[in-house]
Amino acid sequence: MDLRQIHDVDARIVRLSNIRGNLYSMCLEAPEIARTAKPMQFVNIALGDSTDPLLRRPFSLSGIHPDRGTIGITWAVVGRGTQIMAGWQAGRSVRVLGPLGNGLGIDRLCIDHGLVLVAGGTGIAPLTPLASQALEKEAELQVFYGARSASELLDTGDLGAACMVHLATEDGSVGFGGLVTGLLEARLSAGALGNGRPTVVSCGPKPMLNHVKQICNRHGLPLLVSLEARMACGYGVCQGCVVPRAGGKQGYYRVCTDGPVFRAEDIELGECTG
Amino acid sequence: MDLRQIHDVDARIVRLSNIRGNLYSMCLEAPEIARTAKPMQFVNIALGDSTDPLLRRPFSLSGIHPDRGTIGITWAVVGRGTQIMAGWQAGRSVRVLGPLGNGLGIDRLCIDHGLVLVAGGTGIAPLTPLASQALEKEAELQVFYGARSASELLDTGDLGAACMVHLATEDGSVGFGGLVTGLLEARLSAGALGNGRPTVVSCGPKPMLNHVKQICNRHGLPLLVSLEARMACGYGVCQGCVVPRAGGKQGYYRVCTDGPVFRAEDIELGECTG
Amino acid sequence: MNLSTHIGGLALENPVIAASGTFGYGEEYIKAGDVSWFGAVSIKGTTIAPRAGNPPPRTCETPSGLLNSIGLENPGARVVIGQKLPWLARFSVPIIANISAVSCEEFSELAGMFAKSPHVSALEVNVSCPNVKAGGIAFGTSADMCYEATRAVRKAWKGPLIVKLTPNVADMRAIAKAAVEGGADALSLINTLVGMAIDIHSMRPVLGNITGGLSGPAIKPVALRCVWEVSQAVSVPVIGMGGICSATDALEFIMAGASAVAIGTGLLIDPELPRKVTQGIKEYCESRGIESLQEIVGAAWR
Amino acid sequence: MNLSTHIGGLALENPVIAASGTFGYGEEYIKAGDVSWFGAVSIKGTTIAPRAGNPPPRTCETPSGLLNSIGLENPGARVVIGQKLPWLARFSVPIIANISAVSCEEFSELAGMFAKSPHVSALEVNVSCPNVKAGGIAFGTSADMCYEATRAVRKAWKGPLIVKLTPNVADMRAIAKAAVEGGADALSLINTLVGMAIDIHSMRPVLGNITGGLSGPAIKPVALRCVWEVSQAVSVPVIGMGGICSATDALEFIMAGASAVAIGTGLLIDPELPRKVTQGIKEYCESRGIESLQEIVGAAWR
Ligand SMILES: Cc1cc2nc3c(=O)[nH]c(=O)nc-3n(C[C@H](O)[C@H](O)[C@H](O)COP(=O)(O)OP(=O)(O)OC[C@H]3O[C@@H](n4cnc5c(N)ncnc54)[C@H](O)[C@@H]3O)c2cc1C
Ligand SMILES: Cc1cc2nc3c(=O)[nH]c(=O)nc-3n(C[C@H](O)[C@H](O)[C@H](O)COP(=O)(O)OP(=O)(O)OC[C@H]3O[C@@H](n4cnc5c(N)ncnc54)[C@H](O)[C@@H]3O)c2cc1C
Ligand SMILES: Cc1cc2nc3c(=O)[nH]c(=O)nc-3n(C[C@H](O)[C@H](O)[C@H](O)COP(=O)(O)O)c2cc1C
Ligand SMILES: Cc1cc2nc3c(=O)[nH]c(=O)nc-3n(C[C@H](O)[C@H](O)[C@H](O)COP(=O)(O)O)c2cc1C
Ligand code: FES
Ligand code: FES
Repeated sequence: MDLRQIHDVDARIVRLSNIRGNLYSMCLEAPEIARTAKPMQFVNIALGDSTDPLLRRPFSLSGIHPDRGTIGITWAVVGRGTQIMAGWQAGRSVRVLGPLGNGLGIDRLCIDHGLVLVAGGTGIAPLTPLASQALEKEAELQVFYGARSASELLDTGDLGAACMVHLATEDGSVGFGGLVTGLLEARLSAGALGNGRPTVVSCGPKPMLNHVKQICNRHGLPLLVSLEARMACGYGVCQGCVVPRAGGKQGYYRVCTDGPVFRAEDIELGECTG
Repeated sequence: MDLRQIHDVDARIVRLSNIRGNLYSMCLEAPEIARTAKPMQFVNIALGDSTDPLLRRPFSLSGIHPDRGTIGITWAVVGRGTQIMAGWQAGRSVRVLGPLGNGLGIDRLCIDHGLVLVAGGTGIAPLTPLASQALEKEAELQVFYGARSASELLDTGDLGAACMVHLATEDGSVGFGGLVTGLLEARLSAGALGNGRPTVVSCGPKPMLNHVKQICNRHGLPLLVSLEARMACGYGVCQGCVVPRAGGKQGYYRVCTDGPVFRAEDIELGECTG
Repeated sequence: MNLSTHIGGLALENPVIAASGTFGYGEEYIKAGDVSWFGAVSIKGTTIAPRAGNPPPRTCETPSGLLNSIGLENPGARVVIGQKLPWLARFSVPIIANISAVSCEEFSELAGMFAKSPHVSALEVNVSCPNVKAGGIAFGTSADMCYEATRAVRKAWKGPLIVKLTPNVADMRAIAKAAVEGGADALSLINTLVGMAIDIHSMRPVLGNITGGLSGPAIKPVALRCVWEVSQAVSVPVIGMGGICSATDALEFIMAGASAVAIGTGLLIDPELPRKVTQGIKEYCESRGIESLQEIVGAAWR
Repeated sequence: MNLSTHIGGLALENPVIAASGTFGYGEEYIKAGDVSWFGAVSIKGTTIAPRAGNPPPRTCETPSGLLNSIGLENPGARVVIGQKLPWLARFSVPIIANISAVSCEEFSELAGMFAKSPHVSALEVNVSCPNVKAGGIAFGTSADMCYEATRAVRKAWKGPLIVKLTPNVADMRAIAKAAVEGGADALSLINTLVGMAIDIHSMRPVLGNITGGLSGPAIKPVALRCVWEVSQAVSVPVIGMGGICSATDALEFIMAGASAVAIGTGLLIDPELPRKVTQGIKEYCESRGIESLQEIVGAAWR
């Protein structure tokens, strides 16, 4: 009886590119992972044979292509591990453990009531596969996406043609001038969603998530958030990546297996670390 | 007052090549080191920013070119550090500390009485700069050089044309069939050196050095040997790289600063480690 | 090549054990790795009452090491015995129950509870947890307290009894001997070293609990020395652990005197490590004509 | 930006010290590095009689660490005082004499010898060497012995007195307090952890002396925890060390409570590290408007 759903794959880098500045993306040949991965799941990437750095690094899937047998990740260089990865080249193999986390599928609810994605910065990357699936299943979809300036917005590809993408930049260089949460609030107050009660899914920096939560509370919208935390194992055995339960409940959830996607009301967002 | 004779240089790799099998050589731009380095000195090469592996790795200079401002090293891949180095490419910079060790110059004695070099395996590499200097200063020079088979002999370049190079291979594929020490013994016994009392300098595996020592004792020839030892610092501060003193003397010499070249009678060869 | 070994009355087909706290109760592990490569598994440290554990951040990477301050998060002995063990037992791998307590009475009570489970092959008494305030490591730093805790468990538990020691002491041999006198059939070493990290930007400790336990390759030299010392000082078998990430690491521990080895941090990085380590040990032995693992246990001092 | 600091009566222009045993007596170091970047230098551990040290191999690399079993090779106090110190004194950097002995009488005698040298700015009493059979670490693992050794030195030496502690104990605070009661003006921590390595090919310990002292980045989390604990438990300044290889590492120690830091293993890898660390500390402070090092000593717990 093989119970394994998580695979440790020797994945060849098909393509690796520097999007701009400290942002990179790569496409990996990992058919076992691509076959079963759901949007918002992540993988844990080994950095090499050295024991320093010791741990793998977690990255959300920004592309899932079961047909081609490939997955994509998009990352920002913020430390040693992400720097090492930036030095890799197409053709080399890397060990990738995945798919990890609960992920999110497009269910009846989304299809009937629609989906609103709210992304800040690189938070757009993991939402891309979800958006693709929503479009495939013909769920109504709106995307709110904010960054500091036009030059920091990631390319949203075909999304713009297929659905409404509301852009916000803090410096006003493109779209709404201000935070994406400001834009969201403005549109909701203007009744942009009509009478629907779409599910909101948000991914981005913690202050943004907190703000989105307040907005959704105000407008009575169900909210799912994708969290990050320091992870040692990424597959649920160490209990290192916890976030406090909300609503007076004792104890913690593990971001890696109970999440990374949580219903906003289940967790104490204010105390998330990472 | 700057007392520094040892430089930590950010050296550009000018050329790196795989000689064959696990053998590599590279040429480094390190004018400060090339300017003052003596034959048989070595450098300590940093492997990168990771703390695993932690220590630098010591390598003898197989080329010293003050005019071009370059030095050369030749190495065999035997572990993680040498493997990492084999993956480097021309153009990248590496941190190189040197020149280290006592080294050896061609003095009056060598010029008057001649020089015999005895090398085993990759031990030929550090002897090459010494041979070049001897030829420059017109000292009489003979080279004994052995390896397992013809394919394992390193190219001795212009040496063959300029002086006598006696080759030995264990499988008899080139030159004398057997160990280089057998060849040395045979030639000495045949009176190949006439009445001279040349200095013998030897570099290679410990059993070979031990054997050369016996032969030189028998023939009354002065012998200098180049040693290796596990080194932590390579510049004399840690006292980690010791070899016992010979002749009933208490205590140890440091291979990195008292050596790596020793008069054979000063050290307890049988107890060398490394 | 015979890989079987004995741990104080417990026979293992293979010397590789899942270290406590890095395998949970198997539920998540089985999705990523194959439990049958383990000679035995040690479950997450269990206490009588459920514990929520320490506030995050709970982990921090250090040079070749990992700091953790999980704080014995566990659902309590009743849930473990009633739900976790029966589920885990289906894999037919010997289960070592790792237990933690703040008093001898509690240890005795816990042992009694586990004694009633048909699924426990051995008890591992954790007198070395650095991440809980009361009890924990205190039992492991005093020979007298270690003796008392072991005796308390010994009275309530007839099966193989393992005591897990801390390296945070001046003389491990004294503590080890006390555990054996108290009735230990085997010793596990080492638990983590107490360490910490500071974030120079916030100027505060990184871990929510301030200090944590240091594990991983960084501590391997210390762990090997402990196994070397203790295995020569006592006559019971030793389970060696601390930084094992390869067959070579495992062989070092075995030669230092360990009859079995456990993998902790290594499991977090590579769920397939038990297979790689087992196969590597086998290959090493076969290439040298070593027919039984027992031939090389303690080879470095025998 | 004012980098100056105080170590029990000894004023340093800069908080970066050369750790004992990785700087020798300066003779070799000055060929590769610039001594003036040190706030002070601690010389190789010195004994009354010359010592040849332990048989090789004496070093072994481990994951992010270094094992050494030098065994206090030194030419003896007479040669050190008569030849090494007068030579080293020319660089006008405060000299800390690191001393080691097997009895309180010897400690007292050594202190008396160094008291006659005009070149010694402070004594560092090494009650923590893991590489010698008699004495050495034993003094550092018992509060009573540590107190006695410190008192013996205190009586024979009036200047700044530093006691260097070992982390190989269950409770460093108790030992630290004993040293302060015995008369220590400052504490150095940590010395190395006891460790070992085994060569699986020869099936023997790698080091000639079997065990050795583990230093380098691997032990940094343990060292930081020791500094954090001890600096809050005593009122004398602490010199922090253990794995410092960058300004960030040094800042972690300072925030944990160290008034100065020492670099050991890091010097072996990079003779220019003292300059890099000093400059890095300065840049960090200046970029945050920190005007004096003292503002951030112990910042993580104050
Ligand atoms: C489920 C999950 C999905 C993620 N998806 C992405 C992604 O798609 N793209 C992307 O760029 N990044 C993603 N991250 C964050 C990414 O894992 C970290 O940026 C990376 O591990 C940092 O490694 P490093 O060695 O470069 O940095 P380090 O040197 O380890 O640390 C640099 C800085 O990053 C912080 N950091 C380290 N680890 C984490 C972590 N796990 N979470 C948050 N902060 C951390 C540190 O506190 C430090 O400030 C994700 C994290 C999680 C947990
Ligand atoms: C003064 C000196 C000059 C040297 N010159 C050369 C040279 O010109 N070319 C060359 O190929 N090698 C030379 N060496 C040896 C070289 O330094 C080692 O092969 C190298 O450090 C191994 O690094 P590693 O990480 O690949 O191996 P490791 O993984 O560290 O070890 C692999 C194997 O090599 C052995 N080893 C490790 N370090 C040393 C050492 N310092 N001396 C001897 N054995 C060691 C280990 O015991 C082990 O068996 C020299 C060594 C010294 C001391
Ligand atoms: C995340 C984590 C949790 C741990 N929890 C426990 C525990 O509950 N009980 C216990 O006895 N040891 C616990 N340990 C210690 C390990 O079992 C092991 O003794 C130690 O980590 C050294 O081995 P390693 O270096 O292979 O990890 C834990 C270790 C880690 C890393
Ligand atoms: C090669 C070597 C020799 C040492 N010799 C001594 C010594 O003679 N006296 C002493 O007090 N500490 C000695 N130490 C310990 C260091 O001074 C320091 O306390 C320890 O190595 C931790 O710091 P580090 O990680 O920066 O090396 C030695 C350390 C090394 C690596
Ligand atoms: S990272 Fe280990 S449980 Fe989540
Ligand atoms: S390697 Fe440090 S003294 Fe020779």
